[in-house]
Amino acid sequence: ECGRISLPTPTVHLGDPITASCIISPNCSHLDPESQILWKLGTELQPGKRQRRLADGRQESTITVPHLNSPRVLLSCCVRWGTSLQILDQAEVQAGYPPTAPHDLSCLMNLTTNSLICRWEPGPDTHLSTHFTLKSFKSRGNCQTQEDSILDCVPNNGQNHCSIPRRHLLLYQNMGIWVEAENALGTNKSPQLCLIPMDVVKLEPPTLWALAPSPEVAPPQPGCLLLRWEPWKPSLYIEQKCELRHQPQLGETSWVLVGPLLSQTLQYELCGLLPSTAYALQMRCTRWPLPGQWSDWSPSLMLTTAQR
Amino acid sequence: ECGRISLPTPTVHLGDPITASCIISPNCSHLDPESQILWKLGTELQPGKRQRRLADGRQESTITVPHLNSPRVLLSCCVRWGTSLQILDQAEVQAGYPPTAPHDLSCLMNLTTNSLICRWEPGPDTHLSTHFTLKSFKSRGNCQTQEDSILDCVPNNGQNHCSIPRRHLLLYQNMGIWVEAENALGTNKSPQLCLIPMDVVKLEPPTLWALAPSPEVAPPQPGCLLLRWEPWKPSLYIEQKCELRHQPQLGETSWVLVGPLLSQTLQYELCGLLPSTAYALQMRCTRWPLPGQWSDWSPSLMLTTAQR
Amino acid sequence: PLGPTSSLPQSFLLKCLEQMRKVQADSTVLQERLCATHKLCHPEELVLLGHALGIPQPSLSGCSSQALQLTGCLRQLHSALVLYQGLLQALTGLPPELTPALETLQLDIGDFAINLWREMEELGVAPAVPPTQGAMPAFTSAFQRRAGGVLVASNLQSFLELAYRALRAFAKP
Repeated sequence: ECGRISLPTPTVHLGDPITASCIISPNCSHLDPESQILWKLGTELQPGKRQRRLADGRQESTITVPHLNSPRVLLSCCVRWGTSLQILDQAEVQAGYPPTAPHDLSCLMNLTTNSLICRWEPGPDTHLSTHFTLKSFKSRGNCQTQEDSILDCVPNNGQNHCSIPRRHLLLYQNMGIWVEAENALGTNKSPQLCLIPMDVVKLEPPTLWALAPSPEVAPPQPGCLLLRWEPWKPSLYIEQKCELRHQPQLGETSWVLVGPLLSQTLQYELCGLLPSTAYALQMRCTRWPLPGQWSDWSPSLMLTTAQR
Repeated sequence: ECGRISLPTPTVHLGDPITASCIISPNCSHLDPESQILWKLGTELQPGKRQRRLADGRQESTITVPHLNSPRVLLSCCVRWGTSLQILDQAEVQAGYPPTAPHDLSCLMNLTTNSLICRWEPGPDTHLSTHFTLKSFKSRGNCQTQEDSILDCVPNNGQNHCSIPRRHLLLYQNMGIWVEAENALGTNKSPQLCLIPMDVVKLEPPTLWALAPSPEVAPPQPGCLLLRWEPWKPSLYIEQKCELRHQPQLGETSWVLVGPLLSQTLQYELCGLLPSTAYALQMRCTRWPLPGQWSDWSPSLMLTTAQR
Repeated sequence: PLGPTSSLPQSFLLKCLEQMRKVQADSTVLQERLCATHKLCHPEELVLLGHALGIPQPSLSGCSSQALQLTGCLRQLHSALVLYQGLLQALTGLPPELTPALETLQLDIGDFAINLWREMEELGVAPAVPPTQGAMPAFTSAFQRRAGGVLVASNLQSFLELAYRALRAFAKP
C-alpha cells in the first residue's frame, strides 16, 4: 500500500471543517519515501497541509479543509513523481444536514387497495441519503400505551408515502403512527398521529345519472333536472351522506352546493336552475354519521334544463 | 367423515367418460347408513348409478358420466335427508386436450434489454392450465451436441414470449432452443431452433435528419433533398447497411426503396423526386455483412423538395 | 498448420473485429463512469499506484507488425483475454453505479475468449494446455479497485487497438 487517507468521519455538517491525514509507506515501489505529500480537493490542489515523519519512518501529512460547502467532495492524497502528480489514495467526503422532523403526516384508508396510505412532507433537502420509515403500533385508548407494534412500512426509494396492508390493521381500533427520518448525521421524528383506520376512510365518488323521462317518470319542470345516484359499490355497507354541486357549463359562476343528501336516491328533482341551460353536476359522499373523509367529486354529468 | 368421492383422475380428455365412486360411512352422525346415494353433475341429478353395501357395512355408489363435454364440472355425492338433498362430498373434474406442439418459434437479440427474446404460437386452447417453458442449451457446431444447458425461461402467466438474459448467453456461439408445453394430459415440444444470438440481432432504427443549407452545404437542386443519418448509438460497433424509402405525403403512391446505403453519412443528396412536393422518408438498418434482422423503419421525416 | 501470415476465415474475422469494437465500447463506458463519478479521468495519475499494485500487462510480440505470426499472435491474444478476464474479476466490488458496466465488460471479454479458443481449436493452432490467469493483484480498498478499474480499462484499450490492427492484417489474403 502506497498511501492511505484516514478521516474521522466520512460525513460532516455542510460548512463544517474536516481534517484528514494521509500516510505514505516506505515500501511503496518506485516511490521516494521522502516525497512531499500534496492534497487535491476535487481537482484543485489544496494548501495548508502539515507533513511530519513518524517514528517508524513513514511520512504523514495532515490537512484541514476549513469549510466543506458542497455535498460531495473527493479528497486525493498525491505525490509528485517525475513531472506528473500521482494519486495514492482518494476519499469521498459527504456534507449535509441532519434530517428535520417530517411534517404534515396524514393518512387515508383506501378500500380499493385495502390499505392505510399515509403521506408526509419530508422537509428541506439534507443533501445526504435520507431514509424515511413509517412506524405504527396498535393501541387502546388514545395511543398513550403501545400494545403491539406493526411492521415498519418502508416507502419505495424517494417516495414520501407508504401503504400499511389490511392484515396489519385493526380497522376499528386506535393506532399510533409517525414517520422517522434518518441519515448519517442523525434521526428525527414527526409528531405522532392517533387514529382509527375506518375513521379516515376515503370513499370513491358515487355514480350520478340523469333520469330519462318514462311512463312512470314525468318530464322535469323548466329549470329542473331529474337525477338519480348510487354510492360506490364496495362502500354500500357504510352509512354515508352526500353532496351535490352544480354550475352552468358556460360562464364563470361558481359551484352551487346542495346537501346533505342521502347516499342513494332512485329519483331526485333538482330545481332552482336556469331554464334551457347546460349544467355540469358533480357529487361526493363521506361516511356519516361515523367519521370519514369526503370522496373526490365525481366526474361531471352534463345536463341541459328544459325550455320554459 | 360422512362421504368421500374418489376419482381415477381429476382430468380427462374432453368428451371422454369418467367413473367416480362415493362411499358413505356408517358413523356419520344423523345419517341413515342405508341411505340411497344420489349424484349431481353441476346442479343436475345424475341417473345411471350403481350402489352396493361393502363387507364392512359402508355403502358405495359408482357412477359413469359417458361424455364430459365441458372443461370444468362439479360432481357431488348426496343423500336425501328429510325433504332436503344433502351434499356429502364434491369433486371437480377438468376436461380438455393435451397440448399440441408450440410452433412458429422465433427469437431476436435485443440490444436494449440485452436479452434474447423468443416468441411462439401456443396452438389451440386446451381448456386446461397449460405451462410453457423455453428451454435452451449452449452448443458447438450445429446444436447436435448439448454442452451445458441454460436455465429454463418461464414466461409470465399466459404470455407466449420469454427473455433469456445476457449473462446466460454466448453471443457468438450456437445454442439450441425449443419450447415445451405441459398440462395435466401431457407434454409437447416445438421443433428445435439452432441459432447464434448475434446473428438474430435486431437493431433500433437509425436517426434521419434534413441537412440545413449552410455556407459549406449548397441548397439542394429542385427535386432533390439533402439528408444525413446516424445508426442507433448502441450499435455503432456493428457493421451495418441501411435502406431508405420515400413516398409523397399526399396520394397513394407506394414507397420507393433506395439502398443499400452506408450506415453513416454526413451528407446525402436524394434526387429524382418531384419538385415542391412534401415527402415522407424512413430508414432502416441491419447488421451486415454478418447476418442480422432488419430494424423497424424509423419514424417518418417530412421534407418538401425545392421549387423548380 | 497455418503459415505465419496466412489469413483467417472471413466470417470469423468479421466477428472478431465486431467483438473487439464491442469490448472497446464497453471499456469506454467503464472509463467514462469512473471519470464522472470519481473524477479518476487520467490513468497517467495512477501509474505509480499501478506499479505498486503490480497490474500485469500481456505480451503481444507475435502480433506486432514487425513480427506478425498468426499462430503465435492468436495464442497471445487469447492469453491476453484470459488475463483481462482475471483482472476484471479481481475488480468485483466496484460501487453499484459501476457494476453494470463492469459486468457487461466481463461477459463480452468472456465471450470473445471462448470464440477465439474455439476457432484456434478448429484451425488446429490451440496450445495443448489452455493458458491460466496467473497471479492477480489484490485491490484492498475501494479506491484501489477504482484506480485499478481505470488502469485495467486503459491498458485494455491499448491492447485492443494493437490486436485490431493485427487481425486486420490477417484479413488481407
